[in-house]
Amino acid sequence: MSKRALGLAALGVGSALFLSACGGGGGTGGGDAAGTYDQATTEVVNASDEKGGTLRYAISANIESTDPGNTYYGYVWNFSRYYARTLLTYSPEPGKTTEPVPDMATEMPKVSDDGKSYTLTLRDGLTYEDGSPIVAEDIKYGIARSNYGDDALPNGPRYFKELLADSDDYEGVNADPSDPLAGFGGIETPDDKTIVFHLKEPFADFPYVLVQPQTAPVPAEADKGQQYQENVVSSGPYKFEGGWTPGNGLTLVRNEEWNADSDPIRTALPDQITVQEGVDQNEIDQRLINGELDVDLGGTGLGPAKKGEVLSGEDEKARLDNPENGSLRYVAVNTVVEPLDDEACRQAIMYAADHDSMQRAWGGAAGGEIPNDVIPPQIAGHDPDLDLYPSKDDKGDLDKAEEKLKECGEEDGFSTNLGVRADRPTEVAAAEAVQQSLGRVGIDVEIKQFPSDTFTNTQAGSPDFVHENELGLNIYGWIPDWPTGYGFLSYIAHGDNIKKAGNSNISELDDKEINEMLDEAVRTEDADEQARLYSDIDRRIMETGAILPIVFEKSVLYRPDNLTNVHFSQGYSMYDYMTLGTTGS
Amino acid sequence: MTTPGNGQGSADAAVRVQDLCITFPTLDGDVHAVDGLSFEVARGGALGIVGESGSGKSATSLALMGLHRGTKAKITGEISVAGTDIVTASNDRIRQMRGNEIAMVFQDPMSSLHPQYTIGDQLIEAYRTHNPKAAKAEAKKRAIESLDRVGIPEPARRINSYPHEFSGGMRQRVVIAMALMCDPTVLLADEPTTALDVTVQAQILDLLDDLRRDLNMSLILVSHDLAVVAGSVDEVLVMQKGKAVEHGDVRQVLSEPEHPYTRALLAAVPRVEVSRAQRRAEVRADRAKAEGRELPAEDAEKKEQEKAAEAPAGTGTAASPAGDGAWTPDQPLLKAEDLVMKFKVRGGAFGRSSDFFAVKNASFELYKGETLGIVGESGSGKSTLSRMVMRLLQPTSGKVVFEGRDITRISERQLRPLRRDVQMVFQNPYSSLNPRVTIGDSIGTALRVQGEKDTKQIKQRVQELLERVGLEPRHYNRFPHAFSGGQRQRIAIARALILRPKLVICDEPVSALDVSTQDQVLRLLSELQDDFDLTYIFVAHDLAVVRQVSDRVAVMRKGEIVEMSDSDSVYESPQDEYTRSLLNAAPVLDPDEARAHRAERIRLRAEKSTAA
Amino acid sequence: MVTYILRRLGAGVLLLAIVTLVTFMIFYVVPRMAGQTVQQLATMYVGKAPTAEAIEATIDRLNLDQPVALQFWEFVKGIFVGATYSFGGREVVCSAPCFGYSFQNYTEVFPELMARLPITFSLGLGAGVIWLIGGVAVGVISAIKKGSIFDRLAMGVALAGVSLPVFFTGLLMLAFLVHAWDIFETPRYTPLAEDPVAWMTGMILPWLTLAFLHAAQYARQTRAGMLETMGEDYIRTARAKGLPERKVILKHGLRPTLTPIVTIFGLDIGLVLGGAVLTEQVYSLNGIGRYAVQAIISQDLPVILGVTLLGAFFVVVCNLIVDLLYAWVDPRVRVAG
Amino acid sequence: MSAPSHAPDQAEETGPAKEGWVAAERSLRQIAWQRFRRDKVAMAGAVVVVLLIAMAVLAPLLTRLFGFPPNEFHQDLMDPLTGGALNDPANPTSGIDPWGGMSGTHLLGLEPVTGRDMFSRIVYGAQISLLVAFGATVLCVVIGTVLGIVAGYFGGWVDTVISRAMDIFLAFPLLLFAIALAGVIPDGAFGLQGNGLRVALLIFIIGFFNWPYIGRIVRGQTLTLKEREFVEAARSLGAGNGHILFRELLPNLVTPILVYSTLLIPTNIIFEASLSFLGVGINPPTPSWGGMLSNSLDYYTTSPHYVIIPGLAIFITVLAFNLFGDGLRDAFDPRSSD
Repeated sequence: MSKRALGLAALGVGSALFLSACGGGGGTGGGDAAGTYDQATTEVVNASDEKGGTLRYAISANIESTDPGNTYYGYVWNFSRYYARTLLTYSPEPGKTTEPVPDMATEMPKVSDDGKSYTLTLRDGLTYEDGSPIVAEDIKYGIARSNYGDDALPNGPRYFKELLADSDDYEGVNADPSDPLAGFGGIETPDDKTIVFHLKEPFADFPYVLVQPQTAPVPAEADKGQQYQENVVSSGPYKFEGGWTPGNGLTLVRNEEWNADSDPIRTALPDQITVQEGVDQNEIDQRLINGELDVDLGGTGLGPAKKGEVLSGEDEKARLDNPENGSLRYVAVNTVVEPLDDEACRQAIMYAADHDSMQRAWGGAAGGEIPNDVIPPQIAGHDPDLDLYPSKDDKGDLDKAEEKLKECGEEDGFSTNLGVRADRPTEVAAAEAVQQSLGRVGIDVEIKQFPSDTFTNTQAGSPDFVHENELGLNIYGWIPDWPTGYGFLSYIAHGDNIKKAGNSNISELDDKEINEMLDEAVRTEDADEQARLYSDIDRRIMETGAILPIVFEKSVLYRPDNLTNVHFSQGYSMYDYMTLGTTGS
Repeated sequence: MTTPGNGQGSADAAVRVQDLCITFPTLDGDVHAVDGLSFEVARGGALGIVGESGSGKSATSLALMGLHRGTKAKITGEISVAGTDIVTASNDRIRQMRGNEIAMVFQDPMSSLHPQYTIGDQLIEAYRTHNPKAAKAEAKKRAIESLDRVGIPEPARRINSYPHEFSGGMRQRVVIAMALMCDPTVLLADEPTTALDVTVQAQILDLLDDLRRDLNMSLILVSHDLAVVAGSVDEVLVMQKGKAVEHGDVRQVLSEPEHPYTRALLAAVPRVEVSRAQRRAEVRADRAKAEGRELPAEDAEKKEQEKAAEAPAGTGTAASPAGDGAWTPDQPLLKAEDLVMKFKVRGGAFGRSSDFFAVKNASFELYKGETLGIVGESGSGKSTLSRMVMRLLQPTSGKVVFEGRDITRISERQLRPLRRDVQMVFQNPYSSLNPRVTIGDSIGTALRVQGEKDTKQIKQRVQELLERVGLEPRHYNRFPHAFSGGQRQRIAIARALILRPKLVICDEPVSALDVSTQDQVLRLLSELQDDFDLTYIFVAHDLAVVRQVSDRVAVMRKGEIVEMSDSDSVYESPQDEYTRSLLNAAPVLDPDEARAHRAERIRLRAEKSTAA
Repeated sequence: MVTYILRRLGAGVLLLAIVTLVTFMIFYVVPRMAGQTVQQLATMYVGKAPTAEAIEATIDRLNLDQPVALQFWEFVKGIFVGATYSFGGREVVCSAPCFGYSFQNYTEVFPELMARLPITFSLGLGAGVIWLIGGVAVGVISAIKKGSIFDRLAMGVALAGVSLPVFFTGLLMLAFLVHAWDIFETPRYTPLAEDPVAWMTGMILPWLTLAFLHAAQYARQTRAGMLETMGEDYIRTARAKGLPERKVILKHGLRPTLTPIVTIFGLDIGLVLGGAVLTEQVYSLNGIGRYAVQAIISQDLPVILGVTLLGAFFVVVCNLIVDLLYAWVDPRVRVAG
Repeated sequence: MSAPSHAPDQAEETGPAKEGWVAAERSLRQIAWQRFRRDKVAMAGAVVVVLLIAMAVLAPLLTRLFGFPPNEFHQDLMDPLTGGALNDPANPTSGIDPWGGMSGTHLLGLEPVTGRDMFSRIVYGAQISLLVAFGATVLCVVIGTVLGIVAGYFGGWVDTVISRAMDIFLAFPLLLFAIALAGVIPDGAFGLQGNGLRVALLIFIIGFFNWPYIGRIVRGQTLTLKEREFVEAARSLGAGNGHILFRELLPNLVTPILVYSTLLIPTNIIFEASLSFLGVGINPPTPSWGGMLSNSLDYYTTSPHYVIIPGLAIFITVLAFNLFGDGLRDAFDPRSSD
């Protein structure tokens, strides 16, 4: 289970996110249009089945890619469902939004007795925007192009390549132009309606993999490699108008060939959907408040400027939702760079850190909760009672810290470097807070800034670079690709997942005990037993001091009055875009 | 006050100035540029205003045009031009008067025309400003006439040319043509020829004289040079420090000056008819007289002069103890053989380059103790030639032989010792002294460059020399700005002499100086030649100056030596036509002679045009 | 005149060639001198899955391991005949003029630049008109009324103008005029052809911000130039002709003053057209400058290179236009050339 | 410098000629100083410049007297939710102070979130701003002077090459280039680390791209000076190129170089601020004005002072240097009428 080459979660300004529900009553909401504070976190606000209008999105960066096969951002996984249907998807029902439910599939997959094959059947009436039928082989093709070969699409995850059997020699869709799928034995399509996945080993989390947009169908003749993003052939209720290039915005119009009866997920209320790219965050926020915009596509919520303003006004506050988005922000404490190779030195950092200060840097209570462990509350294994490094008012325990320093032979403190993404003000602020609080016990921290686009590939994610530049600390964040203990921990804490480049186990934590427990947990079928194991791992990670948690992050989402059917999807960590409608424009 | 016509102005006076005072406020308090000036110019009359720089003559001429308005100048007194009171008239009235009733010709024709408009535009504009109803075609016709009148060939075609397409003399003609566009009552010419060569100067002066007579204009000719105004005006007014020191009929003022300043001024004007021998005799006599009288001011010079008296005052090819190697003093000290300086000039439609000869096959010999004068107009190659001799420029071909040794192609390093023997005095003392270096350092540089290390020794020698050229040792640490032009030229001379050279090349050493200062510097050079046994090459455009200092004279034109002989014969019986025209063009102090020259010039020109 | 034009043209082309070379060297050679390895360079293009094989494939595809001269040659060739990048069996054609291909966005750089050009042009040309006219007018009036209250006030404001960074004025305008007091709407770009009024209202703040800085500079320069020109002999000549003062100033004084201003204008407008980085950044206008900043943040070298080249191109072209204008305005240049 | 207090020797004043009433009796620098002193605005600029430099140099002392260590957090004074300064630090629900917490203890208020003392950060920010601006200016002057003087003096192909190089530099979209370059240089390059590298990089980039401004002026002046006869005079005395360049020409270039480098400093300050604003400046937590402005974007609704104060600091500094430089230039301008 351990040889996953890929799968680092790209934590953008908007992030990918998959987490389990934290409960809360379902039911469709009533109340006035404005709703109440945090209402959409647990129920549907402003329910309506009114069709028509234009749903207006905007995003401060550029859309990563519109290609469902070439994306790792949660907002694209959420949004791309408008035009790219997947086999399974997260339930649109409040309270169940982390549960996979069938989309193109008629029902949840049938698992073979050995747990190694998953069989799904496609619904009737599935068509592309040109009216041609969607066949099972197109789904197989979509998975092939995004996972296999040197020229596989670079941005998406590669779980299929990891998990599927009989495909190790397959070199991708471009290897043999006459038969792109020759040699790809991991997926079987006995007829146009049936698709069978063959796994190397049993993998209980496989339905979560089928939620990923790589299971969207792609007709082989339409594939243009990475440039397929310019005009994705629609399988959903909307299709591209005028194509897309990064930064120039996107317009979706109704796909008349879409058959509503074949689709239990999408309500397809708006007539048209527009996305504006590269709009300044303050500007997005202002337009949301002015009613000139419906949704911030990135899904990370208001920027700091508007957040402060809106949070302090009672009236406006009612339009806010403040859900935890399932991500852990933390300082990766490297276990190789001296003197942090000594556990006691790392524990000194754990004690010295001022959690109150770091939380403030993250925007206070609205920005996130102060964690005492690694696994977020939504995921089985989280232990609310764990508190290994207690301190008054979360300000840190300096006496204990100095004790630990003495223990590791650095009673006068030591110097190390802290890597941070330069273009993320919040992380830089947190870095300053870390620097400030560690300075109290003589740990001298120098902040090094790097561009966020190369941070994971070349700097923090390259152990060689980390060692060479003595980056003892790095500010990082983690959102699991799906909301289970395994999904959360394997990439940041399993020793086998330390990679030469693009490494997300930045702490280089290679603890025999943790590795073994993780391997054991993923083989365990019993949920309680699994939870107990994850709990132990959680505790052990905290003991090693390799991860200094900053916050379990929370978003501050603004819910304009004219947006209908708003509810927060824990699965995507943002509003569920498929149900949204608008009364404005 | 010797102003005739003072008080009661004649009724038909074109210009009447009464008790004019012009004051400029400056950092050091008010400066009275003009102080109580009065004069009158009759219709058709001509007045020359003469004075050295700072005499207030230019301020006066600007005030006559009302151009002082908008500056800081304060004016009192009365100015009346063609019946208009300039001091009190409205701006609008003055504007109507300018160019219409009184027109002006400025000193520098290179900068007084707008570079971005054709001359036609500028002429037509002058006419239509005062005749707004005139049709453009009419104005253009007039402009062509006017250009024709001032002697611009093919006026109908050249009217579309830009100023930069004309030579300096031609530009001045254009400026005059512009002044004539509205038939002004008064033509005011402020140093109209100062920037021009002597032959062109003569042409312009002839033109002004001609126009005045033809058009019955009043002419006010402002100049620093008495000789320039002599032949062109009826009356002359001499100004000094803002005051009129003498005013009267031109003949009378020039022949029987009353005021000592006028006398001094006249005496200082170099006269082309005075020969080298006369001049030397005069200088020596003055020197002896000064020595005898023991003027305290010249105390400094005394010792040197005594020393000089001991030395044999050699003239001509006097023998000298110097001499090394194969060279003997009876051979030429310097020999120039077929010197050529060629430049490539890019031009033409396809960037073809053509050769331009700055100097073409110039040869001469120079003996020890002798002075060779090189005379010519701008662009004649005289400066280039002198710089080639200095090896400041590398000749394209030819040979320079100094003391029997060919120095044409020797390296900069080999040249350095030679620098001891050949030195140069430059034209402009304002630019030949580094403003950021003390004069002591400036002079001492030569010693240092030549390897002298002892600072004390250097200082002592510099100070000695400073005394010798008429300055004081305590000036050693001052910067050049503290000195007047004449003093600076003395410093420059000291710098040239510090290495005790055998040959000194003087490139227009006095042309940037006022006449009286000029005279003093020339005297100094002459004394030094005696004292230090120097050989001079004296380059100048001024015929009179060259004659006075030179044993032999070479006349250059367009890079070629057209005539070379001993100076008296060049001046008294010139062989070359160009030399004759030069001599003819040289301004002379005697008004009658000036007119005779003018008549001769007109005759020659007529001859030429019929021949062509 | 023809020779003159040809020579200026030739000089411009040469200048572009050198700029291309130097830019290329700086982005492809300097980082290596500073210690970056080919592998590190390649990870910038490899996407989010930097496996060793993927990095090697990227190095191979982009010729990163080839000599720099060859890489440069490939780049230059691309500008004229286009380039083809191969991804396994699939080929991506970057048609001429190929300014490079962004391996982060999977787009050709050139069309991306062209798509953003109207925004930068709207910004630059609009602001240019404002600052040229405004600056020159203020400068002339100040020069004529030297020492007057207007002069002092105008020059005071102008000095403040050159001392205010664009991003500060921009921020202030945004914070107060737009957000706090709601006087202007947030600047945004609407194509001129689509809605001229929206185009104007959307661009007015960026125009003012950008123009203020330059107008201040131009006013100072015009004033100084005007004062100098008004001391020239030919102005005295013009006055001596009896020309009315207005004509002396506007006809004889202004023209020579304008010639150097036009030169500076050419340079400035050229620079702005290559991306008014700060203004676009402050107002979030998706012009060339912001594109460049985004590319720089994400270390997308082909885009950076492309933008720099385009910028240099505009500078060179504007200079060329100015040179030609100059020859027209000032007859002396035609000969001297 | 000599200071002749009396009129020069009157050797020639006996004759009718006098040099006239315009004769320069005081040195150019004395006249300039006199003019400068009368220029009240320029004097004000000069005073501010001196104060600013003093402020940067004495930053540790100033902050000890009037502020706090620049990196010290005061989060107890801040509202945890919005990051703004609390009206009443004792009461966490007292709302945000619109003045950003300005008071007798915190003269210029507090930085949002961290609560760091703005006064101290502004004072320390001056260090970086001035250090980079001065350093870059010195680099500009060194490169510009050497290349300008060489181009102007030697002429010919040397001049052509250098002049073209200047054209090329002016043709570059500077700012873009600078941020791009600052981005591609990794930490640890050229043996430098952290802020040492950042400062060196900023100085290098700004200096390297702005030298043509000085270069052009020096070249132009050299061309004019070269025509002056004293250069020829020096050559005729046997002086070599070295002597002429450094002993004869350079002293004459000092004044224009001084004047124009004074005017280059504000340009460089803005350049540095722009780079910091675009995020390629100095590393946190070291304060820099441009960096503060850039951060302030996120807090302009709750803490407007955070936008205004660093902006004003840049503005005042640049303005003061501009006034000072303008005054110097006017004072040294021989064309000035009085």
